[in-house]
Formats: sequence, C-alpha cells, structure tokens
Amino acid sequence: MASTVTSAELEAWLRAAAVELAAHADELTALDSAIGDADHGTNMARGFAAVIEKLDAASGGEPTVPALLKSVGMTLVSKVGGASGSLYGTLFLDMAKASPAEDALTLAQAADVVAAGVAGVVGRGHAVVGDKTMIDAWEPAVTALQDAAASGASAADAFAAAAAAAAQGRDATEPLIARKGRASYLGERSAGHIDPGAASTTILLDTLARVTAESASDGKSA
Amino acid sequence: MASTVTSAELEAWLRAAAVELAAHADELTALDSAIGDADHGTNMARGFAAVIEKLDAASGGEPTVPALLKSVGMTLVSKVGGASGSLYGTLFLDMAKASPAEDALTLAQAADVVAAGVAGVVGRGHAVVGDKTMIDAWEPAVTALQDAAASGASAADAFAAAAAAAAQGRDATEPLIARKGRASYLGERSAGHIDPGAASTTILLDTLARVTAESASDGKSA
Amino acid sequence: MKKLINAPDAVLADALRGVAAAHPELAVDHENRLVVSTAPREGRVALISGGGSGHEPLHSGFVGVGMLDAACAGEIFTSPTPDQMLAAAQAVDTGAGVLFIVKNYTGDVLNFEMAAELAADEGIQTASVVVADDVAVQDSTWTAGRRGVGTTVIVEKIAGAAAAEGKSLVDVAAIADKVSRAGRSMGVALTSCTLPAVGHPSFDLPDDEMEVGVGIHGEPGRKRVPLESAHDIAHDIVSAITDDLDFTGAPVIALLSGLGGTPLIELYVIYADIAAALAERGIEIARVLVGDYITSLDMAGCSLTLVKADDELLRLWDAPVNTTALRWGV
Amino acid sequence: MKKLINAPDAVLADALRGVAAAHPELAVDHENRLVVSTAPREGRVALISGGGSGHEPLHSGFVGVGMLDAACAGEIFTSPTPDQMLAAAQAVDTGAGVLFIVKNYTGDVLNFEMAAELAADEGIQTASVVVADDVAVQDSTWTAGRRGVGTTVIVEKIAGAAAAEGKSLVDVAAIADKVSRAGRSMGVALTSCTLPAVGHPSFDLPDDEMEVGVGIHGEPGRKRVPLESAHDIAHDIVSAITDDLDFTGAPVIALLSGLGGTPLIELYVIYADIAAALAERGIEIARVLVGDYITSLDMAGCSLTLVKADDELLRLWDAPVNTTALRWGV
Ligand SMILES: Nc1ncnc2c1ncn2[C@@H]1O[C@H](COP(=O)(O)OP(=O)(O)O)[C@@H](O)[C@H]1O
Ligand SMILES: Nc1ncnc2c1ncn2[C@@H]1O[C@H](COP(=O)(O)OP(=O)(O)O)[C@@H](O)[C@H]1O
Ligand SMILES: [Mg+2]
Ligand SMILES: [Mg+2]
Ligand SMILES: [Mg+2]
Ligand SMILES: [Mg+2]
Repeated sequence: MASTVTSAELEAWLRAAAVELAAHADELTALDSAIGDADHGTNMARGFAAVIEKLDAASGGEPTVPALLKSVGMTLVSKVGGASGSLYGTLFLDMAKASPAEDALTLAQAADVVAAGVAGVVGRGHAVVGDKTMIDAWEPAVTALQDAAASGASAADAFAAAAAAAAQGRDATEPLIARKGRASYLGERSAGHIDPGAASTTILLDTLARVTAESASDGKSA
Repeated sequence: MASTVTSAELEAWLRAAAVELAAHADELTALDSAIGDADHGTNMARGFAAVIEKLDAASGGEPTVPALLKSVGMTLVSKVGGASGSLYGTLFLDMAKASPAEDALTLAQAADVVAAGVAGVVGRGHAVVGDKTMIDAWEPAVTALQDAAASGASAADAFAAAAAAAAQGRDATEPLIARKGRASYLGERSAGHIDPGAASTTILLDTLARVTAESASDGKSA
Repeated sequence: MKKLINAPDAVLADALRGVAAAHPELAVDHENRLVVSTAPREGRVALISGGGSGHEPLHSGFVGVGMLDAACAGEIFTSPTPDQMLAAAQAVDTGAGVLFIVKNYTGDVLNFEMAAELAADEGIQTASVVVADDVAVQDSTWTAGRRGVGTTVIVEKIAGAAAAEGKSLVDVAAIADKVSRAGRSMGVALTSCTLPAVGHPSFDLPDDEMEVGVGIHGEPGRKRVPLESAHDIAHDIVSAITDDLDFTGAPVIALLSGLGGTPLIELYVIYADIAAALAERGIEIARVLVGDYITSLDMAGCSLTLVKADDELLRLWDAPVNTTALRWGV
Repeated sequence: MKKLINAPDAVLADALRGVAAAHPELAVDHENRLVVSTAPREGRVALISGGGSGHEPLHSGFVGVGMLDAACAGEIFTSPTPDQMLAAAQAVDTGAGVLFIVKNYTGDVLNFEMAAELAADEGIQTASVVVADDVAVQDSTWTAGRRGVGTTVIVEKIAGAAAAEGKSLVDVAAIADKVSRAGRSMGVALTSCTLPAVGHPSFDLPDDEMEVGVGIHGEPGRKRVPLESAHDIAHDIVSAITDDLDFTGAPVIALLSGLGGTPLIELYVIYADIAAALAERGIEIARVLVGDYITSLDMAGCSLTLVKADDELLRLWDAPVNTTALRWGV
C-alpha cells in the first residue's frame, strides 16, 4: 500500500488532468457564464495544454517533485491569465517551495505541500471558506488529506478522501453569495450557482485520486 | 358627366392619397426592402403627411390649381428626400408650371398638365419605360389619360383608365432588371420584384380615380 | 429591435441634439438639420456634404477645420432635401463658392442638383463632385452607376485641405474629382441593419452566410456565400478592388471601416489579412485608417476603400484636420 | 456566431498583427502580446496598463504620446499574465519607475501584483492604481469591490499627461489615484456579447429586456428590466451615478462609450438625454467624449463615466495626446 507520491505519478496526474479539463471545458465555462465571464474552461484548458507541451518538451530524466511543480506553476502563471492563472499558479509555485528536493514525497509531506500551496492561494486572494471560491473546495480537501495522512491511509485513499471533500465543498458553494472574484459583483444574484474554480479544483483532485489509485493497482498487479 | 377637375377635387385627392399612402406604407417599404433601402413607404407617408399639414394650415379660399400643385411640390421636395422626393416634387412643380392659373382644369388641360409633370420627372431622372421606375407607371398612365380626354371621356373614367394603365405598368416592372435608381445596383437580382415607385404612383392614380368618381356621383345625386 | 432611441421618427432630431450637446464647437441648425463648422472660413471655398443618416460619423463627424464646412443630415437612409442644402450653402458661402460632395445615389444626386439650381438663383456659385466607388456594382452609363461609399471620407479630407490652402472652387473641385476617380471600395455584411422605422432587419441573412458587396443601405451585393474566415474575406474584397483598378506603383490611402455593429478587435483581425493580401500584390499602403468611418446603422461587417494617391494628395491628407471623427496636426 | 475572425483562439494574435500593420508608429511584441509606444520617454515615468482583450480600443488604442507607454493584451476577457507585464516594464522603464493602471478585477489585480513582485526582483520600481468605478456593484471591503470601467480611460489620459510633464512616480500615481477616486460609471446592455471561444451569447436577454448595470465582460448588473427609451435609460444611469457621488460644483469630464455593437447615431441620441439629465441636476460638463472607448466585444449598449475634475485635471486632460484612439494638440 503506497503512501508516497512520485514525480512520475504527479506527471501522470497532470497529463490526465489536462485531458479532463479539456473534456470539461464547456461545463466550466458554462458555470462561469452564469456568475462570471465565461472563460474559466477555456483558461484552464489552455493552461494545462501548455503544461503538457512543457512536459513533452522537457528532456532528460524525471525532474524532482519541486522542479516539476515549479515548472507547472510558472506555466500556469504565464499561460492562464485571469484570477485562476495567478491563483493556480501560486498554488503550484508555493507547493514547489514547500516541497523537499526529492523524486517522491511521503503522503505526510504531500499533505503539507498541498497545504502550503493552498495557504499561498489564500495569501494572494484573501478568500476564506464561504466566499464561494476555489478555496471552498481546497480547504476541506487539505483537511481531509492531512487527516488521512495522519491516520496512515494509502495515497490513493487519501486523495480520494480529499477529492470527496472538495466535491462537497464545491457543491456547498451553490447557495452561497460570492464575496470574492468576479461573481461577487452579482451580490445576491450569485446564489444558486456552483463556483467554477471550486469545480475545476474538484476535477484536479478527482483526477489525482484516480491516477494514484490506478498506479497503486498497477503496483499491486505488477 | 364632369370632364373638369377642380382644385377642391385635387385637394380631396391629396387628402385621400395621404391616407392611402400611410395605409400602404409598410407594403411600399417592403417592396423597397427587396430591391432598395426600405424607406419608400416611410418617405411617401412622411411627405404626404406634411402636405396635409400644409393644406390644413392654409388660410383663405381655395387656391388656384397651379398654386395648390406648387405648394405640394415644394412640400414634397423639402420633406420627402431621397430619389422620390425630388422626382415627385418635380412632378408637382412641373405640373404647376404647365397649369393655367384657374380653379379648375378641363380634362384635356389636366392630361397636358400631368404629361408636363411626367416630362419633368424624365428630364430629372432620365429614366425611360422599361428602366423599372415610377416612369413605367406614369408613361402609360399619361397615354391613357390623353386618349381618354381625346375621346371625350368623363374625368372619373379618364383617371380610372390612367390608374389601370399605371397598375399594368407597375406589374410589368416585376420581371425587369432595373437600370435606374437604387435597384439598378442589384443588376439581375432586381428582377422578380415590383418597383416601389411604380407602386406608389399607382396608389396616387387609383385614389385620384376614386375621388373623381365619388365627386361625380356626388354631383349626380346632388 | 433593440436600439437606444426614443421613437423611430425622433432618431435624427435626437441625434442632432446629442451632437450639439457633445460638441459645442459645432453649430447645429435643428430646423434645417445642418451641422456647421464655427471655424473661420475667411474668403475660401466652402465644402458641403450630406446624405441619409445612419452612416455616422459620416458626414457630421467630418465637419470642422480642414474638412467639411457643413453637413446636411437626411432622414435615416434618405437623401437630405434641396432646401437643407441651400440653407447650408447660404450659411457657409464666403463668395468663393461651394463644393457639394455627393455620394452617387439617385436621391442624393437629384437633390444636390436641385440645390445647385436654387443656389444659382441666390447667386451662390457651386460645383459638385459625385463619388461612385463601390466595385460591387457593375459600372455602366445605362444605369445609376456605382454607389458612393468610403472614398467620400477621403475626398472630404483632401478637398478640405485644398480649400484650407485657399485654392479656387475649380481647383478644389478638380482635386476632389481626382480623388474620387482614384478610389475603389467593397463591403461585406455579416448581418443586416435594422431601420428604426421598420423595426426588423432589412434582409434575412442566415446564420452561416454573408453578403459580399453589400451596400451601406443594406442593398444586396454581388453574391451571398457561406460565412468565410477573415483571411478569405480579405482576399475576396482586395481582389475585387484591385481587379477593378491597378493600385501598384503609387502610394495608397486605405480606409477599413466597420459597418456599425462590428467591434474594433475584429477590424484589426481582418486588417492583418488585408495588409498581407495587399503586400502580396505589391501594393504600398502609405496611410491607413481602421475604425468606424462610414457605417450602416447596426450592420455587422466592414468595407475596404483604397485610393491611389501621389505626393500632392498625401501632403493634403497629412494637413491638419480637427473634426469630431478625424483629427491630427492640431 | 458571426465574426470577422479566422479561429477563436487566433483572435488576439491576429488582431495584434492588424494593429502592427495599421500603425507602424507602434511597436508590437507578438511573443509577449504587448503594444509599446516608440515615442521617446527620456527619463520620465512610464505608464503601463493592460487587461483582457475584447474592450478595444482599451488599452492598445491609448498607447502613444501623452498616454500609455505600453499595453499588455490578455486573452479575450482574461487578464494578461505577470510575465507579459514584466516584459512591458522592462521595455519601457527609464529608471524613473513604472505606473501600473489596473482595472479592479481579481485576475488583473493579482497578476499585476505578481508582476510588481517580479519587477521589484529586477530592480524596477513600480506603483499601481486600481480603478474601481462601476456603481452597479455594491462597494464593500468584504468583496472584490467594484469593477473598473470607463474611468480607466480618463486615468490613462491624465496620468499620461502628468508623466509627460516629468512628474515623479509618486506624483503621477497620486494624480492617477485622484482621478480614479473621482470617477463613477454605469453601463446598460441591450444584447449580450459573444465570446469567440464560446460561440453563443454569454447570457440570454429577451428581445424586450435590457440589463442595467452590466459589466464589460457580460457580468449581470443591478437588474433586468423591460427595454426603456433612451430618455429613461439616460435618467436611470445618471441617477445611479450621481446618487453615488455628488458631481455638482466642479467641472466634470464625461465619457459616453458604446459597448461595441451600438452605432454612433444611437450614442448621440442617448447623449442628448444624458446631457439634459445632467443639466437638470446642475452638473457642468466641461469635457466630453462620445464613441467607442471601452467596449465589450459585440455587445449593444453603452456606458457612462463621469469624473469630477478641477483646473489641474482639466489642464492635464487638454495636454497633447497622440494615440490611435485619442488624439489632439499634435
Ligand atoms: N480571491 C479569490 N480567491 C480564491 N479564488 C478566487 C478568487 N477570485 C476568484 N477565484 C476563483 O477563480 C475562479 C474564476 O477563474 P477564471 O474564470 O479563470 O478567472 P476570471 O475570474 O479572471 O475570469 C472563480 O470561480 C473562483 O473560484
Ligand atoms: N432615375 C429615376 N427616374 C425615375 N424614378 C426613379 C429614378 N430613380 C428612382 N426612381 C424611383 O424612386 C423610387 C425609390 O424611391 P425612394 O425609396 O423613396 O428613394 P431612395 O431610392 O432614394 O431610397 C424607385 O422605386 C423608383 O420608382
Ligand atoms: Mg472567468
Ligand atoms: Mg428607398
Ligand atoms: Mg432612401
Ligand atoms: Mg476572465
């Protein structure tokens, strides 16, 4: 039962996430149409396509975890734009900063790294849970991840728990009145819609859970 | 059997024509949409509304025929605009010039007056029959009117013949390729549509026939 | 119909009130529907243009120093009337005479003709230049000829500069005529326009089609074809224009105008392809304007105008101009 | 969707090619999506703005003498990125520092913040002014605050004039901030805009309704109501703006901008009513622009901006400016 995450797994995650985000781009944009400016799906798809390009272009061996995360963060910052570009960019850049220069992280380290990334997002965007942003998905995900790591769960189970918590957080944004980001301009009219950034967060974590589960079963079957 | 036309009859005609043109404005504009710029109905309705205003404002007794025609011509020139404004304006101004300074015209005089007006339109617009313009209605109407006058017909019958000839001329514009006016820009695509100016000409002559017929029967019954 | 208006038949009067409110440096004659420059004319030739409304900024946006002295505003898409033009001539004539700049539409031509007769009666000398530059229309002496479109803007600018230099009416008219003959235009509509008084689009254009060679009053063009890319549209209209007149070997003034409902970003997109198509043909663009200069109410689309110039015309083009829609050097 | 484009994801790159082709006096960095002024800067403070594309002429149309030194173009409706902004700062900094003019959207604010950090790392001094003038949005320190709209144009013009006078970064930033605080805006949409990448309107607006207080990205506004006359719309937006800030007793700079799909004639129609509504309230309009200055792709509608000025701000407003979308005195 693997309780580590390797950079190879992270790379597999990013590649799978790019596919998922492209597949869900219209859905994310539709959410952003309702309470934003109809570009979140396009932004995320464009950003992650650039991440894949960067991965494909990278020569040499597997990078360390922080090198990989930093490269992703830089790419997102320079290719996504909008609020999500700087926020997802900050997430990855701050995860990179918190990560030991290794090829793999223990689950406990991974939990701390994600927590550091999310703290970076909060530091930049000043959102708290209940503001109807991606933080509503990330905060419970971090808690679930840290709890799972502390209880000795496998990486796959831990990320599954994080993804489930994110999904709950995402759904919980629906009735909320936005206090941050573009949706806040709507005041009460923002209620009744799911936050697009919380939805893309959940896609990222769902994919991470799936990829680590696949990798765990590959490991077992191998 | 009246074979004169009085300025009172002409005024009754103009008032009735204003009503008819307003009622048919959308129809004329629809014709102008197909091969022009969708304003002929609005132009004619606006112009004749201004004529009525002018008639209403006129104090004193019945004007002479040329004074009435000139006032109408001036009003059309200054209120209609577009091709039809200068052409219908010229029609009335040149009819006024050709008209003896009387309160009534004999039918023969009336035929000559209309012919002079139409000659003025031709002089200004250089259209010949077959160019798909109002001339396609006016020319046969003038011929019919002159024939009727020569054969001693009543005014009502003569104008009815003129209106019928105009209607025929109007219908004959449908297959033609326009060579004058805005419709000429369409080349072959102008075929298959009735010319709006030929249609408004027919409305004017129809109304004149109706008004002189009513006035004749009023005269009989009186 | 969704428009910022009060009533269909009040559009023109209201718009003139707006022009007056926004531009105190212009004199607006509401009765005669004239926009008149208050800049001094000092014995020089005066320029008057006008036409149906709905093509803004043409013509009122080009009234001012170095361009028009007065613009006569007709009803939407309807030529103004001779009495308006006469009033304009009376307002701006200094004794040096008046040039009428006329777009080649039967209504405009006939009304300016009547105005010239009236002006002559009043002792005002006039000359006229008729712009007929739309290559979408077959040229022929048997018909009304070509429509007048974008070249009008360039005629107004260059003739305005010539008048400002104190040239005689004959000379100003000759320069205007030279520009007029050297200009060619072609437009493309992605949507119809909607006249306020009509309330629905003037023509039906399916969602996947466009009208190539459309007129600025929504007159049908050369053909209706499936919607093309900016690149293909650019090549189409450049070909149509350059097939009609050889634009190589001389500096060219280009005008890419939106038709009223197309945003600037799209004009720049297609201008990139137009510039490339012109370069391919060895045509040298010496001056260029991109924006809304001659529009067709809310129509989506654009029109391209090229004028074959020379050093003299470029010098006059570059001369100072100060109007609400075109300004430089002052 | 009917647009003059080649492909939804090529719009920005193509438009920048068009800007480069049309305006040789501007330097376009296609890699970094920058439009940079080639006019000399001579040791003075440099001004940079930027934002999502689709609001043209904002910001690239305001690059040039007396206004912006560089504009960073984001994807359609998406803030540009910090590396673009850093590249712009590196291109225009003379050592006197750079002012970032930022519209108050989370994306723009965060990306310019990151850019300021990167610039500091490179030894470039920056200051930022954030414009948040849209009265349609409730102001609050608990939210993202108000959106930044039309006042941005006026900040760019006046700060540009201050920089041209050789004022220090602190002083230019202070003037920019003063203008920003003195400005209020409100917009009305008659139709939605359509993003090229989306292909259908961002929101549904029935044929007989309008969105009052719409954002320039199609963000819903204060309320959706039956379509009103220009007169009533004018009174609505003037009330909303003047209820928020007292504009009496000082000269006011007014900007009436079309949103991209509304023709100029309609802007003049409603400006007549706006001018009347302002006069009724005793507000003195000292300067006014009517036209497309800050747009929302092909949206039909308009936005009104008022800035409370004083003699100093009017003097800076009147200073020479030479950009593709605003030009006078030169
Ligand atoms: N201050 C903030 N803190 C955290 N997340 C935010 C903040 N502002 C916006 N977001 C997130 O960004 C998402 C919008 O991203 P996107 O649409 O790509 O950018 P933009 O709003 O600039 O168009 C929102 O759904 C929300 O989750
Ligand atoms: N040269 C001409 N001679 C005679 N009639 C003409 C000529 N040109 C146009 N017309 C008439 O004018 C009509 C159009 O009038 P209208 O639509 O009011 O003016 P415009 O064409 O300026 O919009 C045409 O249908 C045609 O009958
Ligand atoms: Mg968004
Ligand atoms: Mg017509
Ligand atoms: Mg007309
Ligand atoms: Mg965005």
